[in-house]
Amino acid sequence: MFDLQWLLIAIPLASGLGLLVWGKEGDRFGHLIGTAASALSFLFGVVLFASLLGKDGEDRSQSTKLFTWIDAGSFHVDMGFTFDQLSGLFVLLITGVGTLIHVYSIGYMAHDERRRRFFAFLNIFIAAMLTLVLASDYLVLFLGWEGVGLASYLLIGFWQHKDSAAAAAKKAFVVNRVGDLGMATGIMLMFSEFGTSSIHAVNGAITGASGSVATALGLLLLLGACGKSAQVPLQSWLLDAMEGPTPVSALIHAATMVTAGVYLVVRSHGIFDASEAARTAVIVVGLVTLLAGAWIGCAKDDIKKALAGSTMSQIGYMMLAAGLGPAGYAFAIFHLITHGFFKANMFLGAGSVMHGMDDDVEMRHYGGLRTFMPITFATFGLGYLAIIGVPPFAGFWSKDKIIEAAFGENFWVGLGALLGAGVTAFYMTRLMIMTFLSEKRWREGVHPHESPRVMTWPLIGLAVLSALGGVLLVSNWITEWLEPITGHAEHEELAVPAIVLTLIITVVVAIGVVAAVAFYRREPIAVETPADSSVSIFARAGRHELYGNELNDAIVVRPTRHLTRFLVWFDGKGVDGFVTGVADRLGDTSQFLRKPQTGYVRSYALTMFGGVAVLVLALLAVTLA
Amino acid sequence: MIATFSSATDLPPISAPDIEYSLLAPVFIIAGVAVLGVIVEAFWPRSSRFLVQAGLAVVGIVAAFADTIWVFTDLDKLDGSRLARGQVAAEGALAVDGPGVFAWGILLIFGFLSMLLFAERRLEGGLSGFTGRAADAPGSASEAEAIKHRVEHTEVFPLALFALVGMMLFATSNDLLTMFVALEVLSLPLYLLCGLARRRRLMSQEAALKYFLLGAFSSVFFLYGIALTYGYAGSFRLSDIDVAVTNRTGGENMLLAATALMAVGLLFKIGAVPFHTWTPDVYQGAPTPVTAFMAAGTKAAAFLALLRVFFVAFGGSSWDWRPIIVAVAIITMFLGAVVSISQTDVKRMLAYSSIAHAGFLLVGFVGAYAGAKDSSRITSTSSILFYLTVYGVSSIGAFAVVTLVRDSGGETTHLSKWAGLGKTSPVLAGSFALFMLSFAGIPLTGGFIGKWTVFSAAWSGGFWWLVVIGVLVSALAAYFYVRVIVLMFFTEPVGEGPTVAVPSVLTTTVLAVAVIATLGLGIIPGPLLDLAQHAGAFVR
Amino acid sequence: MTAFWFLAPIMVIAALGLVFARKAVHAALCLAVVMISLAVLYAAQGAPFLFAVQIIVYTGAIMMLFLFVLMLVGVDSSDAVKETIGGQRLAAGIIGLIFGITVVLAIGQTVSGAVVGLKAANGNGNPYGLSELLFGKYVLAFEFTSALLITAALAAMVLAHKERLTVRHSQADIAARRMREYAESGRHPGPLPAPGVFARHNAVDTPALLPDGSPLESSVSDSIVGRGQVRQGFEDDIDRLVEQVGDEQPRDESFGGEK
Amino acid sequence: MNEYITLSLILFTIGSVGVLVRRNAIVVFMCIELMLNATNLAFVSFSRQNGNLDGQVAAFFVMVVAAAEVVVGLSIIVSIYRARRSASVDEASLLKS
Amino acid sequence: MILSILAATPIAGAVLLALLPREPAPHHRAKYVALGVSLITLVLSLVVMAKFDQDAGGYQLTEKHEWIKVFGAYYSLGVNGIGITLILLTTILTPIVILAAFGDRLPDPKSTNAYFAWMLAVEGLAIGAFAATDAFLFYVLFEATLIPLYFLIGSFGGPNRSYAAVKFLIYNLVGGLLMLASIVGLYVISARQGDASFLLSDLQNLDFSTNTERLLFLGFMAAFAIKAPLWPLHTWLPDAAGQATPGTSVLMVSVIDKIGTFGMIRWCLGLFPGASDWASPVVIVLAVISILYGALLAIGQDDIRRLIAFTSVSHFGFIILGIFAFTTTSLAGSTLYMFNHGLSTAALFLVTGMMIARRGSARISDFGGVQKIAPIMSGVLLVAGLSSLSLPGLAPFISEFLVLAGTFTRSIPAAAFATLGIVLAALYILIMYQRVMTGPLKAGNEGVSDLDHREMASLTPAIILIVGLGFFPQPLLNVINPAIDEVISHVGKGDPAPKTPVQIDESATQEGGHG
Repeated sequence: MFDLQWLLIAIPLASGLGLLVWGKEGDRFGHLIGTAASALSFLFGVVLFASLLGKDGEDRSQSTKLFTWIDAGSFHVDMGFTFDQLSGLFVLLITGVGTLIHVYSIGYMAHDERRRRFFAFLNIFIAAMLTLVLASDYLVLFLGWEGVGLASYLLIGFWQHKDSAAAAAKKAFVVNRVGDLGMATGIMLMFSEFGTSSIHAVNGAITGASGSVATALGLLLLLGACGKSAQVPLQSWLLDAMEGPTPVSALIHAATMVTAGVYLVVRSHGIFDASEAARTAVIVVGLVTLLAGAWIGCAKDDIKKALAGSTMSQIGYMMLAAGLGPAGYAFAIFHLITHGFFKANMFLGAGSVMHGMDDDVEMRHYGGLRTFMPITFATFGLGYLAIIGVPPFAGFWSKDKIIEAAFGENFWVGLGALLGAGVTAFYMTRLMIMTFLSEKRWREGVHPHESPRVMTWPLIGLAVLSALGGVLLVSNWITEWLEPITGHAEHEELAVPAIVLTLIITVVVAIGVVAAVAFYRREPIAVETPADSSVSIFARAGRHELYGNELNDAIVVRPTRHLTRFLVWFDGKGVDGFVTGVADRLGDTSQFLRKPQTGYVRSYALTMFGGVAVLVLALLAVTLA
Repeated sequence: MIATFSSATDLPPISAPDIEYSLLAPVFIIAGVAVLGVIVEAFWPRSSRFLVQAGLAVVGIVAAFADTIWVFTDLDKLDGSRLARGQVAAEGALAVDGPGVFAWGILLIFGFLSMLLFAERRLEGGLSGFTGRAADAPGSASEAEAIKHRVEHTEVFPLALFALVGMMLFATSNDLLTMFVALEVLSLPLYLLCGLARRRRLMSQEAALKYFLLGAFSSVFFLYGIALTYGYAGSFRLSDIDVAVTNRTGGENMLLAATALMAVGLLFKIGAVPFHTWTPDVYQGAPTPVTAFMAAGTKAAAFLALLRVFFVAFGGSSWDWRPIIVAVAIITMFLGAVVSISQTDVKRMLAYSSIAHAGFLLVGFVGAYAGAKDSSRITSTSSILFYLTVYGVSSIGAFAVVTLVRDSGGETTHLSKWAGLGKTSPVLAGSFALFMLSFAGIPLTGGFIGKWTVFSAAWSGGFWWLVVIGVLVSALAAYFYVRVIVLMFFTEPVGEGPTVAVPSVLTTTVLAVAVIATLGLGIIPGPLLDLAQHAGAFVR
Repeated sequence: MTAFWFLAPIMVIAALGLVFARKAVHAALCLAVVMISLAVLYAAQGAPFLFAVQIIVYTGAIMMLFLFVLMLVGVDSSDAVKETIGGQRLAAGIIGLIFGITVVLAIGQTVSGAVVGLKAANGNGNPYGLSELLFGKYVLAFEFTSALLITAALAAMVLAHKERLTVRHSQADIAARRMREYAESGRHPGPLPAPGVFARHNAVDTPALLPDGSPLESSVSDSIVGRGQVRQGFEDDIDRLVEQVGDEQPRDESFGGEK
Repeated sequence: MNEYITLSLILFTIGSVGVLVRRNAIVVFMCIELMLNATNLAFVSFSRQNGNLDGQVAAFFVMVVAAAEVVVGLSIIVSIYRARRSASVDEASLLKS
Repeated sequence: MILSILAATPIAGAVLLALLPREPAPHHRAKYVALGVSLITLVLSLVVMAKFDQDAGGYQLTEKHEWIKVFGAYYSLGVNGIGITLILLTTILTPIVILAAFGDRLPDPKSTNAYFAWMLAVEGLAIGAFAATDAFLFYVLFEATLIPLYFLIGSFGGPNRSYAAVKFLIYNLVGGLLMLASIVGLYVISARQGDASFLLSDLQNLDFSTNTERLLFLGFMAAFAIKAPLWPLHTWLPDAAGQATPGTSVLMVSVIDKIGTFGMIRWCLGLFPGASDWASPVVIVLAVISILYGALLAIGQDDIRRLIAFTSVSHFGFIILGIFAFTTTSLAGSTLYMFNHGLSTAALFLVTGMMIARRGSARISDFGGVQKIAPIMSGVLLVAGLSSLSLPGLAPFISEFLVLAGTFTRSIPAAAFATLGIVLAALYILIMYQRVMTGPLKAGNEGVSDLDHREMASLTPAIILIVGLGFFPQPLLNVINPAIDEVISHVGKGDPAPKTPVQIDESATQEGGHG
């Protein structure tokens, strides 16, 4: 049966391509077919996962080779897939959350004339993402990796008529390409080092290679992961990506695609296990992003961007966890899954809010929506509780474990993670207050209303998952399940008992909540965004995404532009100018050499006579000399 | 023929010279037909004289050509250090050898094609392209009268035949005295023919004067070179000179000066820099059929003479003259190619192109690769023979096209008038383009194979760097050839554009032959190359 | 050798004269001097036949041809003082000097080997020796000089000879025609009156005056009338004359240079 | 012998300079004749030097050629004179560059 | 014999077209004749492909006749895996181009016959050049392709076409003539060592002195580097492509320029392995410069056609890099790249050509928001563009990755710098797409209609192949591999072995699934 795992990919792919080619006749059923394809894939995924559950520990990695993809020279890559504990979880997450979002989109995109194409792109995304997680070879993984990038590009820029959307899409793709640079170079390094890019083989053989190779590979893969998962320094695209339709933000830029970097690190655990330096780099990146994302989340008034900042931050947690090595891999994946539930939930909730608010994303225009959108409020609230880590909701379990593991690694790392938890509580509370709880601030003519059922059912489903996601940790199921892949880690003894740490975390979270309440309930929230000059320097920096774009501009974009301009000039005047210059000089020479042809026969004779003299002299001179 | 006589003083009788008539028949046929033409000129009625003269010339050339083929196939094979065929004939005056007879063949072909152009009468309303009465001042009343009476100079045919016989002699002369006489035999009629254009007569006369004065000037240098050679070697016979040169009997300076001065005369005829100055003016001013004849024929004959003198007589001192000739070749190629870029007159442009081609030919010449006994490698001689054939046919074709592009004032040779020719008459423009491409040395044309052969001869002679210079210059030269194509095909015509006269079967034949030969020698050059290789080396 | 040292300076001076003489005729005479001197040198060097040919053919025929053409072209023609091409003379002089010095130094002083002399070659007499070569070794060249001569003849014919295109009328024909015309149209059979004979000006551009004082148009050459060069300004004289005579004569309105 | 050759060379050089500086076509042509004569002197001298008559034959041929050349040349000059009323070689400069 | 027929068919078609009388207005006959001939050629090429034994290696379907005995030149044809791949590319692209060119508005409407005749001539000559196994024959055909292209650019291009045509011709002629010098040298050396022969197999047995080999190599390389075009010899390409019709550009960039890179493999590596090795550091540096330089310049272009031309400069850089890295992987990648680049550039040129024809301008800044009114066109442009930026899943990715991976084993810096090209590629394609297709509809673009059926029919095969070969390149690679192995073994530089080789555990990857 596992031989048929390619069907997981093939079903949405076929559906997506078919919908694209189908043409206008498909508009009526397109969304249904798309949703059905996703659901079918999910069902098949469940079946496969179930049968995996029924197997022994050793048999739980099921590989299949579909065909030889590339066999050229000494380079050999099979189009092969592996369904194992890790990818199984991902399959369920992707197809499960994906299907819910498909359903949601039926409603959300109902009035878009290009809905069929939207579903086609979603299906292609599902297929690519599944390729990414099922791949048994880094190059196949790269295929999926770029495939999700493409889908992301298409979906961010789905509303192409908006310049901002098109620009954001391009930016996302290009920044991702920078990450891909690392990924591609990493694969080349594998090939030159090991002669193969099979994930299994590389991770198995890494111990035999020199440490610098492992470090190099780790850093290169980390670069790739940074691009895809919007980690510092390649984080700038994610906030812009919110230009895409909200279901896209939920599925791609919250639940699944952006977590691919974490998946990559966990999948390449062999490499990271072999290099302390690479792991440290991962931790640093994760920690920095964690704090940066939280910071940005505090300052943004755009609900989707605030959530995006939060996403950055949460992925920072996952990265941090992944960087901790065997001690953290499982928790990274655990947090990834719970985050997938509650963040998708909240994004969809935000979409529902926007749906009711005529696509307004400015939280300062919201307020008091809880009465108008009760279901959205309720589900969003569950997500909220989950993300800030209120027991017993999903986020509590996963984040707690990560902070714990971080303290196990290094006190300062743990402290950073702890601080992040507090800030998370602050900005999420702020978001809740500004959106649902405070006085209403919307303008005339806006009639907030609850979304249709096709949109609220997925919200409810995800809310339930957000609330109950913690069950995966029951009796450490998730760690044990993943242990064959991530390896076993001895539990490190902390300076304080785990329960004390949990309490501390809870207290910090509470402080964050209280601070937000104190800050935003004290006085009414201004409808107009305060000018940059009137807010604190921290808020200003957060609004400007910590000046990441400006930094990119200064370091990369503008120099490139200047270089390009210079090269265009150089090509015209220098390279081509040399050629045309030679041609011009020849023309001048030609004109010059015409001159002696005066038409006077005597001057011709003079030339001849001169020639005679030269010839005679030369012959005599050359020979006699 | 020359009767022995015994005089009162008891001088020994002079024995009659031994002349191989059968071997020399082609030369005698042409000479005979030329003389016959003069007689016809005197006695045949004016009304049909033109046709008779033209027919006589063509028939004579065809007959001579047929005989040439027979002579060529019948040449004795000589066993020497390298393959050679033929023998020294006419008391040692002529060397009827492979290259020489091959040259006869191509000269006769050039002559044949040129005679067809000479005989073309469709273009000037039933009159030939030559002036009706050269003695009339241009623009005078008597000139108008001559036109009214439709008189024509039919002497051009015998004159051209004399020039042709001069060329044939020049190509096969085995002693310097005969070579000098042949040089004059070929030059004098051409001086004259240059001045006989029907249109733009002032220019034509000017061309004749320039050609004559400069030609005489150069031939004096040639002559002094002969004198010095004689002083050095004591003989005019090339083989005797060779012996003297090889033995180095002293008087080095005299030999070197002689070499230089002889080179002057020969380089003048082939139009090499710095003895090229006459070429553009004369090519432009002369009647176009004459230009065609001159461009193809003179160059071929002069090159054969150059090869013969320098390979046979001065072969022993080749290390002395080769550096100088290399310099001349480079300058010639370069100047010809560069100056033609800025030309605005088709005929002048073709003249500069002919200078550039002289340079390429000299590249093959300085290789001085004479071949080895058991190798079929291209030699300098065979490469030049092939190149001359291709160049000659193509340039006759090109000049034939020039005769057809006209406006009210006759041929319109200003390049700007040629704009858009490809649109109005694609066939004509296409064939001209083909000749241009052949000149540029684009593959699948004869010009390419020609370039290839001369370059390979140069490389065989050790001048690989000259080959590199050569190819770079040919790229340069290609520039102006493609410019003409641009003009004809890619440019909109100015005003009404040129009119293209409908030629008679004569010019059409010339064009067809030239096109077929240019293409054919590009695609299947094998047979002609084999012939050229078969010709072997010069006999001594 | 005496002859040489005597003649050589003369020849060089004459040659220089060829270069520097203003008048073409002087140049021609200088050349003749060189040629005749050369003939002597030929004789001195064992070439009696060439001596004769040089005098007879070269000096006698070729030089005369030159002079003849000079006369034809205008014997007085001389080069303008001003040089049209800038630097031509200077350059010619310099190159000439370089060339001359080079060859004189390189060749003129290095002719080596004993002089064999022509005793043996002229054993049977110089003409015999020459003819032996001419009709032996060089017979082909000799034969083909005929082509040169024919070409020369053709050249002269083509370039200088104007073939008559209309029938030539004999004197009798002309006389008969004139009388016929006189009979038919009354055209005067005799020659036209000469211009200016009876006028105060007897130049060709002044019409003759009839006895009645009126000018006779036909006395002026057609070409002068055509060029509008008929002498004017004498009408006033006639008017004055008429006034003086006091005789009213109708004037020919159509007369005048503007005609 | 050297002196004859030297004389010949001097005459030859003077002739060639004459060709360059004279403008009357006929005089230019006469200068060429001077050069021919100089050459003939060389032929005759070398003939004596070498002890064979080939040089004299050459001189003879040169005379014949010169005769023919003169006829042709003068005809051309005359015909140009007819058209332009000038025998200056500088006037004939329509064809250039 | 089949190869001769294959090459002769389009030539015969060209002659036929030239002889057909010119027609008034719609000129359908010439178009259909041309299309028919090109389709027949395609079928013939498939027959050739079928006859070709993939596993046998070496030159197959050979034929040999003496041509010019004195030169030792033979009419000698034969294909190996590389040659047949490129022949296939030629025969596939020509019908596509001809079909797409049905709608081209020519400066002189009477010249339709000539337009298509020249195209067929290009096809025939290109096939000949790819099949020639005699250096002289190759050279002749290589140079002869200049003429039809010269006329195609000069007669049928934009307003500045004659400048572009002359530049194209002279530039290429300079290279070609330098190669001629080398050809002459080969002859002389060959004749010195026995009977002259230009047969590839004979030439490979010649003994060269080191310097001679290097000089001869430089002559060949000059021609190919200009043709390919390698920085800094590239400036003719943007001008030519900027003026030519889209069909001409495709034939020029996708087919004829491939003769350059093809020539490097067959002739430079084949005849002068030592010299190629000697020159490889410099060539690799130039190739890397080409990659980055071409990409950066493409970013800076406002003319779409010039942009595509510069992307090609960049891509040719990859191809050349792969060739001179001397590994089986990179060389196979380069060969595949030639095929893939041909397809993707063809699609790009053709679809932008249709766009430009509708808009009447090639300036990117004149476009905007076209996606809204021409979604299919925009989709095709996107796919073509993505293939140009080597998106995985599309054909060029595989070849580009093979080139880079192969190069990496030979020179890490070269591969690293070259990899930067993939970021720049994303920039130039996406910036162009963004400015042309997205955003609000810009004034002046209202007349840009979507693709019609004919145009779709012409583009579909290219798109299908681009996508299909992205997932299933193996059929082509199977053909290419044996030839590549021969080339590399001839060069004598084996692949660098992996430092920590992994025994690929077949059972782990393959059998595990059946457990």
